[in-house]
Amino acid sequence: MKYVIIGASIAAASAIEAIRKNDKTGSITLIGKENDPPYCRPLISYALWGKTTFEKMPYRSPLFYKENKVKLILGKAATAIDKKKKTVTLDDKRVFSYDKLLIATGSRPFVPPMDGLEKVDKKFTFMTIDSAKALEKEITPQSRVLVIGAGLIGLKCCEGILDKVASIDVVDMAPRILPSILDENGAKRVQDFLEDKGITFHLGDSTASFTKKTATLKSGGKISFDILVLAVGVRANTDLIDAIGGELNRGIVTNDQCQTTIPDIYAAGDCATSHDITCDTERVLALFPNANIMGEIAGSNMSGTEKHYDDAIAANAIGFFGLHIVTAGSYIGEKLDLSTPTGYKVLFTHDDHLVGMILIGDTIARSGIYTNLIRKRVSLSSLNFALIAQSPQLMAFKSTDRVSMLGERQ
Amino acid sequence: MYDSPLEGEVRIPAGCAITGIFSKTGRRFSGEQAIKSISLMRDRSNGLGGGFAAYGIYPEYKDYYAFHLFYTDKTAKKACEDYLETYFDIINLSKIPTRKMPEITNAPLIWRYFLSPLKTKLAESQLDEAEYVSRQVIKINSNLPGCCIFSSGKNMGVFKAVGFPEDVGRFYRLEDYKGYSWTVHGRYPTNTPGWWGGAHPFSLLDCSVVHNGEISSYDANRRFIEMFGYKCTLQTDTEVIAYMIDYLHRKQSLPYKKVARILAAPFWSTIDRMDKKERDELTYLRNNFSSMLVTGPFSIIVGFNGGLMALNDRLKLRSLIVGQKDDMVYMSSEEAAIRVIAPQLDSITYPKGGEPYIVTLNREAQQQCL
Amino acid sequence: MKRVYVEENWCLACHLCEYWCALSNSPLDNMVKLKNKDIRPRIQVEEGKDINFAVSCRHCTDPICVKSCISGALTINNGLIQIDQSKCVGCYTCIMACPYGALMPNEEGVMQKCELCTSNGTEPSCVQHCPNNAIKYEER
Amino acid sequence: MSINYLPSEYEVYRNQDRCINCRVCERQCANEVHHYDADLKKMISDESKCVDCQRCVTLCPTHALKIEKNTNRYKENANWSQESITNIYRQATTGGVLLGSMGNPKEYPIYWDKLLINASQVTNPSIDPLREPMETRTFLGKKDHHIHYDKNGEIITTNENPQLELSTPIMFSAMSYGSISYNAHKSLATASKELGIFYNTGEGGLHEDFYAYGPNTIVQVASGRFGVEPDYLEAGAAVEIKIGQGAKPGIGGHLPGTKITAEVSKTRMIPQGTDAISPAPHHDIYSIEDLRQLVYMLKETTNYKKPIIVKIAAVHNVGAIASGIARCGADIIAIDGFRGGTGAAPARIRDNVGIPIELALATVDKRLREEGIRDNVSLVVGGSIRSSADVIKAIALGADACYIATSALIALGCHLCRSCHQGKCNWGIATQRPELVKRLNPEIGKEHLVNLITAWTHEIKEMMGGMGINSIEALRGNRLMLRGIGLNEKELEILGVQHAGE
Repeated sequence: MKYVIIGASIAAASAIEAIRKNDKTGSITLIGKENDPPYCRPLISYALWGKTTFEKMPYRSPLFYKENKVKLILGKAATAIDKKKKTVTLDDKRVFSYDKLLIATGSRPFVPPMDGLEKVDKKFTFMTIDSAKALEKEITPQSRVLVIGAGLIGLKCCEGILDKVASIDVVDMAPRILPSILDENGAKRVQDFLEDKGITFHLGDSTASFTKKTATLKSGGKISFDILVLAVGVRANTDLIDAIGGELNRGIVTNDQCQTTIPDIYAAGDCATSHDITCDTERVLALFPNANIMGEIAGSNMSGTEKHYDDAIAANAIGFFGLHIVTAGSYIGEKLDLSTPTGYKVLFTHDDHLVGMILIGDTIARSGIYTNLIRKRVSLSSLNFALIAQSPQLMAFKSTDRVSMLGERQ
Repeated sequence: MYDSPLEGEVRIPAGCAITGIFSKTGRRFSGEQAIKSISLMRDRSNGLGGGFAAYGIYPEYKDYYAFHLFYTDKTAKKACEDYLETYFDIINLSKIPTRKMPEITNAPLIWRYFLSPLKTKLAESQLDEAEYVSRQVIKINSNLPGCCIFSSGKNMGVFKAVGFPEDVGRFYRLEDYKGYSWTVHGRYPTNTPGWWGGAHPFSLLDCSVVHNGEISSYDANRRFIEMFGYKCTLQTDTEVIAYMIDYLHRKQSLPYKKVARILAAPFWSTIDRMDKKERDELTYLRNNFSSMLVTGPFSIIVGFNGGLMALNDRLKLRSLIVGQKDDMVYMSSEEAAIRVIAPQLDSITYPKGGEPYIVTLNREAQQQCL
Repeated sequence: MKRVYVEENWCLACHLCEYWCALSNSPLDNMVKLKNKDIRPRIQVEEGKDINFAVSCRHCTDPICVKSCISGALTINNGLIQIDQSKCVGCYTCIMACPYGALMPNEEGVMQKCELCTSNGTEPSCVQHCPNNAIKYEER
Repeated sequence: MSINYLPSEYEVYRNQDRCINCRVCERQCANEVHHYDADLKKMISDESKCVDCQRCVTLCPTHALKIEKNTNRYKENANWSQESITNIYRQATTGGVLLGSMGNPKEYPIYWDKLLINASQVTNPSIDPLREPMETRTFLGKKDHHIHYDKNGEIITTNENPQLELSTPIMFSAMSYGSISYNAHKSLATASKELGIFYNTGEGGLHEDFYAYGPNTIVQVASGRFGVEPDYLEAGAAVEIKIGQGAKPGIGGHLPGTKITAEVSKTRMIPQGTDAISPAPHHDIYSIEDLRQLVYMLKETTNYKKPIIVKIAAVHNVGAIASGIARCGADIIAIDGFRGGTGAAPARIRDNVGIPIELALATVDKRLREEGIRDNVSLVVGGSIRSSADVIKAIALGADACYIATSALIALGCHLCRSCHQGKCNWGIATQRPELVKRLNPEIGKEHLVNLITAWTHEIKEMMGGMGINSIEALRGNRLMLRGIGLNEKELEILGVQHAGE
């Protein structure tokens, strides 16, 4: 059996583990565009912030690839797939044939066309180790940094560099920060906190044009900067599948076994869609755990053990300067605000299920208990919701359920 | 007459030597062999007591009870004889012949009576003859001062005294008596007033016991057996063992073999492993007669009309050997004490703890001797 | 694999397990030295009206915390889920993921969890010191 | 605080250097002695509520606690002890009867401690229990006086009367479900089963969960008749008629309604929350003839398959009473000495009525032997048997077996604070409050009871071996194995033992 994986990503790593559980002998080839073996992209901001180092970052030790007999081809991009011949061609013209192919190409920064952007020489995206290293090299205590995009990437970047630079301005078209995970009030809390830390926000606004060191806003205001970080958004890397007619929907469409619409080709991670049970829709869940799980599902299905991904949800934990945010699911249905001065907390329930939550600050403790309610679609009438709503706790479950959860004597 | 207290007023732990000699064919022989055997074990005695029991020695009076009595003085004798007269028909009475010798001193008056219960008195007592006689014996021994009936069986007799057993034998001229069964006891009291009545064998009716050992269950056994009309006046192991044997054999009509299974009962662990029938029986006996279990070291030879039984405590904490030669069976504390009278034995056995060795007269012999 | 289980009928909510956990996972050699410290035990008692029980890591066979760990600090080694605190970046994704709420940050904001006292070389301290055998360490 | 103020009986000493405010004392004290004071930022105590049950001391992880008797003293008075004065204050304020629990705590002679055990030297050997079998199996019940033979001359081996077989001569005596907790009962039941001995329901009936342990259960019929019905009698291995109890001879029982929970009421067959009052006498027993009738009524209901035990308190005329009972068909007589425990009794009665079990036992055993009827019954004695040595001495005096209750409760955690009647037992024993009951895990309870009896049995074997006795029946009534120490002629005479040195 010949397995080929395109994209040295987390999904790739977990796929390799899953494949090797079933198939000890088949050949595994891992092709990666970057020069680094799989690592977790969200770590790059922590590296800049000093919570970890680029050395510690690789997701698996070199030994892992040796032990699992994986052929690593790094720094080379796959340029084409021949679905008939079942081959993959690299930019160096090398051709690899596969029996099972996994696309784990992730996503890339999306930079919209902006007037005069080409005049800016010190501009960076913030996604890969390389981009982070490049940025790190340029910033000085005098640098005035302008970040376009108040999303996860942009703000994590801010956290990473704030104490290394003179100032940070953040511009976003959206009226609030972290629009993808926070509601208005939540966003306000975080924004206030970040402003206290010294970050300046320009929201509901966007850059009309650039000169070398100045950005002019639609609102008319001007922001002078030394370094520009572009963190507007990301796009899934779907070209390879697109080229051979695979179905797309902002990402590569996959079923619950991570199969694409093309035989023997699987997709996992940020480049692929999965079925979000909280809103019953196919969507790209560009999140670390999701990539990890999809990789595993794909890997086992590729190597002959049928596995289904039937509890996909969006679930995210992120923090800025020690202020922690946990969010999950969809913000639909009935909204329950249980916030306190020290902690923000809203729960979303929809026909007897918890479908979404936003927790900020000290309300996040044991929040996995909530996440589990969402992921496992636990019927709220089967437990004491009033109690569990106050704080996540197992006490709220029926004794029998709890006993089996905590492991009853066989 | 005695400055130290009488036997029975204090309890006396003792060591001892015992021998038993028996002819299965009922051949009657003198006491010399018994004397010879016991004298070899002189260092097991200390001169403070010795005695013999002989069976088949009074063939001419075998239908009468032969009472052997010690009297401290004439008044005691007078009182006792008056008493006997009122309950028994005395057909013969005489001094028991003895030999004057320096080794034996302080002899009391020693008399022998052949008698049978007065029919009228027996009838009004509503008791069987044996019970009637045994009660009278116990009554006299416990109530009449200065009297001691130390032998009360039919066609048998006990001879005992303070002294070394071989001397006691000669003192009583045992060479003149002929019996088919002899037991002898040499005593080693560790502290004693050494009273004649306290010497062994101890007997009631025809059941006599010689014993070597010191039992730890004494008071449990005594307090139990005394519920049934016995009175342990001597406070000796031998006495209480004799009473228990009498009770179980005569009153509960248990054969000697089963009597032994009560006195030296098998361990529960052994009983639990037995087949149901035996297990049920032994469980029943151990439970119902639990207070008759004898613990602590003992080896006894029980004499009775027509047989002998040798028995060890269940741990066999005392030596006891049985040898056979032709129709003769020898039992003794020491093998040497058997070899000295029967050098060539057909067989020799060492009875296991708690397992009785019983020998009885063969059929023809029973006709002539009993 | 032997795991820690709680018998809720016998848990008295005395909270001694928490103190012994805190002590055993600290460099301290005597309970008295916990005086004036706010303890951060890896086992936590939930107290109800007439039901109490202590919760610590279940050491799931298919642990979602490990799958969610972005730094690779959480690993599963023959059933035992361990954390390499030097790798942890404190992103709290494991807190978001654990269905039992069995992970929590230590004083430095680095994650900690029950590792069955494997580092202390004895039976789990909470089990040893439960006064009512409400916490068991056994195969199930 | 008016003149009613009584100084607290105890003082709680908390070593603040050691206290880490873990609050385990606060959580574990049902009397609410301890609490954390947020202002002072430390634990403080309200000593007036302390009963000295030692629960907090035991659980404190830093051993910061110590309970001591309050040293505050009224003026020295050899006649008017502080206790007598305090009790008068109490009664003057309440007008009520003083209640107490567990056994008589007063300084009466303890004869067990004035009896010494014999050992073999030279003339007969001691026996090594590690190398030789050492037997403690005991049968209780009326013995057959005459062996019967079938027509083949075989012994008929079925006893005329039912027997109880014990692996060791110790049983757990009557403690009712209600006076003690479900978990305490479960501990006793499971331990008895494992040990091959018996426990006793007391007058509380038998909880349905425990019918499974029937073969190791003695079911009691007391004056209140609580829980008595055919199934109940059928379930037990033996039936005990309770006439009296050592802790409160001559009076009945009173279990407050607060302890009659749903389960207890179901088991006792009385309404929930109502006081359970057992009358002083059985209203169908006003004479020995009546007792005989009840005995035979119970034998009839149980087809003569269960031994009938009659339990009495040790009182002045106990010898004659026992003789009467032995002749009225009872298989076993249980005698309870005045140091026996109770869940609640008027303190004056507990402390002043009845006699020591040692004297009662000696008298009864002697009397029954004099009458030649000792074997008509087995004798079981209780009333503070505190150790294996007490058991040995009781058996040597003439008992067949011993009943223990206080010792068993202590094994379960009881610290003898003697506050059972308050129903707030911090050890989960003498209480029905669920949160307290669960403090006694029957797994641990059973283990401790089994350990205790096993340990005692080992010691009994050791002492028997020392006496050269290798089966317990050879010790029964074997008073030569005992000597008195520091006893007067009369006491020695009653106990039927010689003085040490004789």
